[in-house]
Amino acid sequence: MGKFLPLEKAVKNIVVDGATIAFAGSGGRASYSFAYELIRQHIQHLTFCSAGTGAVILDLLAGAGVVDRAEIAFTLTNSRNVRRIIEGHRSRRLAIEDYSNLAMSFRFMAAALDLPFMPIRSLRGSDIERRRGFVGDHKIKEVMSPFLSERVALVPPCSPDVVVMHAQEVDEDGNVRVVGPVGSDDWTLKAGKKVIITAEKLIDSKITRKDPNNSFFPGIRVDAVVIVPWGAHPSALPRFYRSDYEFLKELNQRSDSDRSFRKWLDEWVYGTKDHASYVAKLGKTRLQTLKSVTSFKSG
Amino acid sequence: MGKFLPLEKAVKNIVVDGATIAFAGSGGRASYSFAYELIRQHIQHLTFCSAGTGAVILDLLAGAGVVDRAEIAFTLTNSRNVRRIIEGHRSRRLAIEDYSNLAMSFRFMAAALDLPFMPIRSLRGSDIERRRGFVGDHKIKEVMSPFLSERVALVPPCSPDVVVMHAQEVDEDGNVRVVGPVGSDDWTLKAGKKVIITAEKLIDSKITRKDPNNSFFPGIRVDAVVIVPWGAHPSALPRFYRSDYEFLKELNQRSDSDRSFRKWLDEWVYGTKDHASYVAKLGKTRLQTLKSVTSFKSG
Amino acid sequence: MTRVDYKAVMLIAAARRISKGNEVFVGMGLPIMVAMYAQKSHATHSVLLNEYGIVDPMMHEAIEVADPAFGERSAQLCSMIDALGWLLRRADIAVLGAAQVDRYGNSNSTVIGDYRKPSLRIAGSGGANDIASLARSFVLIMDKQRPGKMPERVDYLTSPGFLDGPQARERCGLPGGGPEAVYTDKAVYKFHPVTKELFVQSLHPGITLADVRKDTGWKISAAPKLLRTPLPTPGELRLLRSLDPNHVYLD
Amino acid sequence: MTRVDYKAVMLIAAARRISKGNEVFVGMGLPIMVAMYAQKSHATHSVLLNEYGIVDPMMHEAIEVADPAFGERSAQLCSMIDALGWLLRRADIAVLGAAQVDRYGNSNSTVIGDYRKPSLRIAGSGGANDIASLARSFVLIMDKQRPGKMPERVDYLTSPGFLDGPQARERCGLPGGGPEAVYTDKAVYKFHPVTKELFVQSLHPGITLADVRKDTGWKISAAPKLLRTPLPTPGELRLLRSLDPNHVYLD
Repeated sequence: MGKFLPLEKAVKNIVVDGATIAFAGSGGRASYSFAYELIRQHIQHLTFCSAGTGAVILDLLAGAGVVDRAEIAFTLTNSRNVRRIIEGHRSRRLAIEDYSNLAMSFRFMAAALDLPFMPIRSLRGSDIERRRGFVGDHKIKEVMSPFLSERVALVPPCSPDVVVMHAQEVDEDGNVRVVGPVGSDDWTLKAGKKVIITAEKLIDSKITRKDPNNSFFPGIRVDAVVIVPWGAHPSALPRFYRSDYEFLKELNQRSDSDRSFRKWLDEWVYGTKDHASYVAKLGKTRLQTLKSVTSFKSG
Repeated sequence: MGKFLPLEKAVKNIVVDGATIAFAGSGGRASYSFAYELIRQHIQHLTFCSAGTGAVILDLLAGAGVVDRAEIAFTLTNSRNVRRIIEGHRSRRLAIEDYSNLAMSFRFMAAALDLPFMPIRSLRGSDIERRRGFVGDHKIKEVMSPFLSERVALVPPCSPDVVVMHAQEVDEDGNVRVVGPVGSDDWTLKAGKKVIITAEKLIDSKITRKDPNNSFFPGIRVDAVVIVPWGAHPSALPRFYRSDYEFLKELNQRSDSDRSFRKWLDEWVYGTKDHASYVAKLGKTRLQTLKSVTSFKSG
Repeated sequence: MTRVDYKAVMLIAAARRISKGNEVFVGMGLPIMVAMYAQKSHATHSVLLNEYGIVDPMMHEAIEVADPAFGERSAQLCSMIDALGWLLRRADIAVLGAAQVDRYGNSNSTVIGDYRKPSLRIAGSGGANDIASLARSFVLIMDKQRPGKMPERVDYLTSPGFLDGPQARERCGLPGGGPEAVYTDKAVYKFHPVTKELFVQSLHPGITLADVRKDTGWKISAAPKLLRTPLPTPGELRLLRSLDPNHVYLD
Repeated sequence: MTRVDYKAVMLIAAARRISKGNEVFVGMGLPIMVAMYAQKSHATHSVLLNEYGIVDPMMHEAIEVADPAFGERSAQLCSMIDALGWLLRRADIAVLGAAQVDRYGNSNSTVIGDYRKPSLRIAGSGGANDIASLARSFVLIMDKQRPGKMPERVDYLTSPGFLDGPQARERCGLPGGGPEAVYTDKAVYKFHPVTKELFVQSLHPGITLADVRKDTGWKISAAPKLLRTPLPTPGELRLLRSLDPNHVYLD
């Protein structure tokens, strides 16, 4: 159980200013609790990498000044903090390198498998290929295939210093179990130099070992585990709770100016000393309405 | 249920002489029933491709004259038919192109993802790289990485015409569920131009859809399904039966000459008109002793 | 005379492209409504797929794009690489949303204006570039066709159509077949088989060719026999609206 | 005086390389006995991994290599690509079997004799080439050391040791650290840090340097302080044998 830490320690011990970070979590499972703690600790200059996950978290972290670079496939049309920065042409506050979801997935795969690159058949002919940001020349390269004479695009590995994901269950050895859509969460986790799991529930490894086909990620490659009830709120966590759309809507509305977003942060992040206080502030009535009915099988 | 066929039809409709074939099935799950039917129908000149699966099946099929080429990572030290052919220098009866398990896995992955090649960091410096068989020049190529100036080995895609696997469960839409070690079964299946599943048990799709994280392979990419009880015998099928070591031992002993192996085939394959007759010949007592106790969770 | 629900006209017109038993790879947003509607009306046994690895979800009503409830009762939850790299290539048709579409069917969902100093940051590719590059065939959905949304050249080429014209996709080695139609809230557009240029095939009820040309950044051609997009029947509209009771995608 | 069980001497000597908490990537066959023995004796909390994607199996006795019971009560069953491509690179040590080992620790598990007209077809690489290429460090186990099994150059180089000597792995871009020892039923061999040549470090009880040299295809050096491999204690032997009650690997 040596890798079990409080959230505060997990951030303090593992995340340094200037690190690259990815938030896995395709079917909900986004570790908002970890993102809030990054904000509380005033972590800065992170590069945010993503293959289809964490768009709202990016908006939060960019707005809070935690992230200033992103290697991603998308933001959201209603990413108000991101838009305010980009459309205000403050590229020093947030620089984006655009890829596609498959390209970022392949970049994580290449990193996990220690490969020098992955060939890819998309990207060609697009402005994703032509326009270069802070990754520059290394963004996408080309090679002539020695098998058939054809030009092939190659993307470089992307290995985040830290990858974080919220999981439904983790056992005492750190083995991770999830339910719901998975996207590129597996390759995102495998690409991480350090992997941190925040988990809703601690389970007995006897349960894991009865059904090893169902383990999503092995404990031997998890560097830190934090048990955080409601750790994915306001995202959904299948079998536990649904998305808190009201909360997300309010967050979005209050992200319409630096000043108003700062007040939201004061209230919900700086104003709560840890995730338990945040959950207490949400209140029992609200939490009760979020508990979900799901068709996903339990255990 | 249009893709549900009898075993005889599945072979007749899908496998043609000269095709390439792979048998997925890492944790048992080897479709011996399908291999026997290939022998019964006197299919010839198949190329056998494998990433770590089906070594005994290769020995059977090579001995029976069904397979005459193999792109594989290994045979078994006690592959008596293979050894008799190779050590007798009858390379026209069986030609082998040696790869490694990771290389064959990457070749299947490249085929599944329609990539022109996969980079690989093993193979270099070995006789696997130097010695070329029937795949020749295209076996492994090299390229200078445009990211860092380093030479990188590349392996080409391998897309078998037919991939076969025995599964514990399949639903009426052809969705496949398995239990036990999986090796490269997923990529082997995805690489197939046609996929045939022999399955121990038909289940209701309501069960599958309660737990879609547990579906191993989607029915929309399955071309034919055959329900074949004891379809993996003599290999194991976790949750159903264990390996029949006595049977395998007898098969191995009787593979010590062309003549003796031919007699074994006459008795067990040509002498049984289908898999049900084969199972009947095994007898209830024997089958009873093979039913297994397992720690793997059911359902 | 009642007001025409042009969004419905567009969605239902696009849904007609989908046939029984089709595998439909859906992009994020409105495309989901197109595929769901097709499945519930005429395209029985059609199967939805998306980039998050959701295979054949059994959806009865529209939900937010990122909601994991999407995956409930699906046949399989596979990986994004499986979905975009493997399943997509053999799907019958893909449906994509776009914020800008140009003369050659290239689409933009990244920025409006200069990339370095944009007036609007939209979203980015997500899987759209991969889908447009790799799908056998795809159609584009663009709501709210207005001046500037169909320029001669998109401000940022997120997802390839026919790029600069004939043979350009082949020169780039893009394996997919390219776009086959664009559906907006004013018209249906197809591509000329030789020039690969967009032309107007069908005008929605009450829309004139002049209305459409006002929005396009080049002199767009029209089919010799210009069609009129059928007005959805009350039954069709009822079905469409019943699929989005919470107004996630429809007003 | 009782007969020495040289196979046990070899396995137990190799097991000593494994420490508490180590992640041990095991090749097929005898390496499993080495790792299991280490885990049950001194290397508590060590974790076994294999190329079929079995992570931390809780094995109490040896079973056939391909038996899926191997995966029972494991922590995870992942894919072969995960295992060989990802887990392997960060494992502490790998253990591989071999049929032939040469001067530079290259090993052969494919054919004996001419590749095109071999006298013996053995097995092939399986994952051995990948493990020898990629593992941080690995050791080789070779049972039944006899003349011909340690030639100057292997008949077929299945799995790379130091290839032709110093810097050769680096020239080929092999990322793993290469072999660090060879354990046979006669002796323990290590590699000279500069020349990368195999030398005799320790002789098993009753074995002479002459015995060993008789088997080697070149004039093999010996450590200046040649050691004597310890004879396993009765307790050690009992533990080893208890792990293979069905004589899958031991006589």
